[in-house]
Amino acid sequence: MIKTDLLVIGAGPAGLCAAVAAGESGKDVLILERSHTPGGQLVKQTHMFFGSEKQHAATRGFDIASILLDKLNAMSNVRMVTNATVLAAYDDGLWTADILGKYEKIMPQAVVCATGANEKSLAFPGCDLPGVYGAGAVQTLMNQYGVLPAERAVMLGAGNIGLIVSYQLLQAGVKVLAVAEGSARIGGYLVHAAKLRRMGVPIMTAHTVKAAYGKESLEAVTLWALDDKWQGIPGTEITYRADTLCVAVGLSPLSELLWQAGCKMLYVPALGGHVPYRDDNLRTSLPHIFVAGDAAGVEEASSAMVEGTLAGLSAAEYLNAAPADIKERKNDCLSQLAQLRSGHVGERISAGLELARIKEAAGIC
Amino acid sequence: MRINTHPILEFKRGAAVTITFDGKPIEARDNETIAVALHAAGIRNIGRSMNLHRDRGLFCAIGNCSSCMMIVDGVPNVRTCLELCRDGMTVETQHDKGVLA
Amino acid sequence: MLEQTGIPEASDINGVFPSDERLAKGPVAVIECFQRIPCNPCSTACRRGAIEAFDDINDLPKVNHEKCNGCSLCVSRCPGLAIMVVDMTYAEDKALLKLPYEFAPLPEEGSSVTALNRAGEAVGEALVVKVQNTPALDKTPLVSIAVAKDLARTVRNFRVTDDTSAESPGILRGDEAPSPMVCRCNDLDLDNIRDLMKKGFTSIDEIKRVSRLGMGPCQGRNCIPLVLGELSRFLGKPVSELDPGTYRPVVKSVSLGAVAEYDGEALTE
Amino acid sequence: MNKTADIVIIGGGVSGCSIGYYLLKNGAKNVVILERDYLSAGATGRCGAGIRQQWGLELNCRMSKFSCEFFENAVSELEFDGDVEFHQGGYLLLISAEAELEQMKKNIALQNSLGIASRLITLDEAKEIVPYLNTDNLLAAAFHQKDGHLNPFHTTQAFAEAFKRLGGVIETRTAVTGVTVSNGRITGVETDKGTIQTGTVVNAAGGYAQGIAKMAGVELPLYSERHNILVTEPVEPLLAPMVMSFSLNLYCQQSPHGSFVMGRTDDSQPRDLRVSAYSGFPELMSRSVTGLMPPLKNLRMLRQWAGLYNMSPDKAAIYCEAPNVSGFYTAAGFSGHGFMMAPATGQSMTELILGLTPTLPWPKMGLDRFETGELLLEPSVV
Repeated sequence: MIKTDLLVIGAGPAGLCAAVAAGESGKDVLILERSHTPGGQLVKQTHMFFGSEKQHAATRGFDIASILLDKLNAMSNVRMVTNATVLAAYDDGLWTADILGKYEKIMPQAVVCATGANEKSLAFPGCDLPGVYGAGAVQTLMNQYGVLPAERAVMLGAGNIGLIVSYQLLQAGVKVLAVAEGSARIGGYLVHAAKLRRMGVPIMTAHTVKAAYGKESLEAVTLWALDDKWQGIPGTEITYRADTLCVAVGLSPLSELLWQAGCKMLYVPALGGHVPYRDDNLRTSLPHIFVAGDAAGVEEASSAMVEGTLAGLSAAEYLNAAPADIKERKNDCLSQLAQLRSGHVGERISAGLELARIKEAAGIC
Repeated sequence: MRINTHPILEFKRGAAVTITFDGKPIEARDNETIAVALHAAGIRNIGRSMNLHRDRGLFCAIGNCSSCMMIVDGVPNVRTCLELCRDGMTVETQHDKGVLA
Repeated sequence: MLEQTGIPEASDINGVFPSDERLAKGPVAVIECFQRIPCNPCSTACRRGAIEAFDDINDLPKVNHEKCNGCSLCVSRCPGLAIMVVDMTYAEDKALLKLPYEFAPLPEEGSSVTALNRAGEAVGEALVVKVQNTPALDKTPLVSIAVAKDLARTVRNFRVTDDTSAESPGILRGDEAPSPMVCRCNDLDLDNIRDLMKKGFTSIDEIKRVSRLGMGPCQGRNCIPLVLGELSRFLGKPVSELDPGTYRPVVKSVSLGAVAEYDGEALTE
Repeated sequence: MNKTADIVIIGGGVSGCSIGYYLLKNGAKNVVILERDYLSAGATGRCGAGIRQQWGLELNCRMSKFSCEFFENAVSELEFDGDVEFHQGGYLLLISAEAELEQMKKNIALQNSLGIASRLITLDEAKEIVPYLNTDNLLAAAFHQKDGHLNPFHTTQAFAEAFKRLGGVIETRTAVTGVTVSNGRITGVETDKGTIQTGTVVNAAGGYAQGIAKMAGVELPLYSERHNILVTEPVEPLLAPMVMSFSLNLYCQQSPHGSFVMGRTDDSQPRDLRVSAYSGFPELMSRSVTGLMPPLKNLRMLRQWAGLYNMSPDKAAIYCEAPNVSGFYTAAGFSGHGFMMAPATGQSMTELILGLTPTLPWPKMGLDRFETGELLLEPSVV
């Protein structure tokens, strides 16, 4: 049995920031990461981040991961273990984990759940053929391991992930034949779209995949246009000779552990799926469990980092180890988040977050 | 195929190891997963589905799905997107639900 | 339209280009940022205050073209690679475009490349005048290319290699489309799921129990959201009103051997 | 929803659906099953779904033999358009103490006299059935080939579809909120979707049977206990029988799908209707089962859950009409064996309610036994 003041689940942008913020309080922090490398999706991001200086804007994702890890490694009270998957949360307050192949039980005083998100699937004929990947999988292959998926790719989804991974495919030397987006408008940042478009990659809005074909692995992809009821229009089919099809149709929060722990949950489309109710301090309906990053609602990594810091501070406060300037620091986080969410993409997220917010007066706790 | 030149990234390749895939030796690195090493060798069809025996390949790459399960050193249902390569490791395509030794 | 194609309209470009008078005075930054997003490194990068400080992090950059001297410090700081420097005074008939370029290989100085417009189409020749790739640029090299002056508002990219045989996608005929696979763990396709719904299994838990959907090693992460969507359409109810089923331990499969070896309640740390 | 019914069955588990089927088959009319969630949502859908005929009490042997023979023909009898996945790989009961061996010898003699072909086998014979069985702490085993296990959802579904085909009505997602009694007689059932007038209520609410009885003012000597269970990833066939050990308090089977399903009795478990997963279960279960069958060490656990055993004082079922409320019938207290007894439960309750000549020993299984002291103490239970 492992006893710790704070258990942070996930060493992505939110978890690392939470561990750093809480670690400054001097409390024992254990951060468990299921992958064999820390940093979460940050290590696969080759592009410079948006946001402002406080969120490391204009620094590349993998460099941000190094900065955060350096901070974390400098703290003797913060222990990080990779190859460590938290397996379950039980109603007696125990959590179990597979740590380096060993089954362990953990009794934490507080928990920050920063488990991130899962890529959404899309069901279409041939969607299970080898060569059809989640876009994140291709990012892992190329940017973490330096291996190409294959040679000729079609991307499904023109949200930020679809656009960024398409660009990264080009950078790695893969030909990107087309980006298809079901909705009538590009969902990701237009600057991402523009830099892809000027490389000659067509972005086809109101288009989706009709089917993927291949004998043993993907050989061809047929796209078709969608009408305003999202139905395919016969006669508009275009078939590409492609060996790679990336699915980037959104993320859903990885919230299984929060369900198991007994947090009150709700479904918010704008946040990607089921998320926990939380107050302004990112405390869930259970007083000792906090949430940050995509697990709290899918957003950009910049917001995840700020949320991580806020959740880490809140957890320290819960553990009676709040820094003297906690009020200022929390307010700073809140104002950063307000800024990051004030753009046109942010409006939808803000509305979604409002649904999931525990209003103290309403007494959802 | 491995990426040799990249405009942004430098790859820290691990030590060279050899794994065996369905009897054939495959060059791999000790800091990459089995599925990655197979991709680098151009092998993308790495399994069969349980009931319909449909071809399966890497899909999520981070242990969220069940698309990359193979027999590793005799143990079935190993997620090859998570398991790192070790020298001398035996990797086999799994054509059934898996046979426990 | 930019939001549909990713290609800015000529009017968009003209709207952010400086006046002809300013262009005639020398190099100047052009920022093609047409969307309010939370991002401000351009304004903090400029040491001359030529990019006005943002009130709101989502502000569109406003370049004071009179203060801007085209130093290009902001170009490699823009995460969206939306900035270039235009110098219409470079030569009698040539403009110099300083572009961010994040691809390998970088062009050779003095070589000739194909100039591309904002749709990636070849529009002419360009001469590579200068390639900067200092550590300060942090892997966003700046490539200065000389193009015909009348192309200064058209060219925004270039191609080093002479590749890209145009794709000729064909129309697919007589396609046999298998039912889409929904559950990879247990081989359940969309027809299977729809049949079950028609039979009256109209909740995730029921479908799970009768078909083993979501009960394989992926723990339902991939299939349950898909089936929630199907149920929502079938029942005419939003997903928020549907029960996603119970999330049971464990989130990742673990061998009985490893669990069996758990050494009791001994405190490891 | 129907405003009236001749008979209302509370509980859409395998027992309720079986009772409904047998009632209609024997001439009852206008029968409604009420289920607060969906069919099999309670203990039925959470159980190990084994069936054995190796019991120490004659009546248990007879009830389970009836049930087993029913299951063998369930698909055709119920005209089910599917498979109940009845796998008759036998029950291998492991014996690890002398007293247990003596008891088992008596049981087998009894079983054989009732036409159940169980037999005592040596450890070598046991290893022919499960070659990798660790026999270190074992003396012998008992085996009966015709025992086995089923798919509990499909089995319940088969009963439910047959019940509907015979004119029965099933209301799922309908919670009973009250049972009305007037002058000592049942008059109706209140639900969150309205009231049904009826003179007959059958309480087949499994773990919640005591609560339902209370609504009618009936006290039953029952309590519910949390039992844990886990399932593994599927693998190719490896284990034919249901393996059971009374000394280790465990059972373990491999379903035709390939996954292993295993459970273990643990006296520390709460009796407050909680069905949350227990943190201590995985290691206790894994230790016992891998000790007994070492190759399972490489098998991965996928999920754990819990369900309610509805326990009676002597761990045998209660089939009765309430002494103080006429028209209020109960089939409960199965103490972990409700699934396997379901066909017998349907037949027994039908005979009880419709006043038919008993063909099964249910008359001995009433409430009065707790007053007369004629308890049905079954020696062989997990």
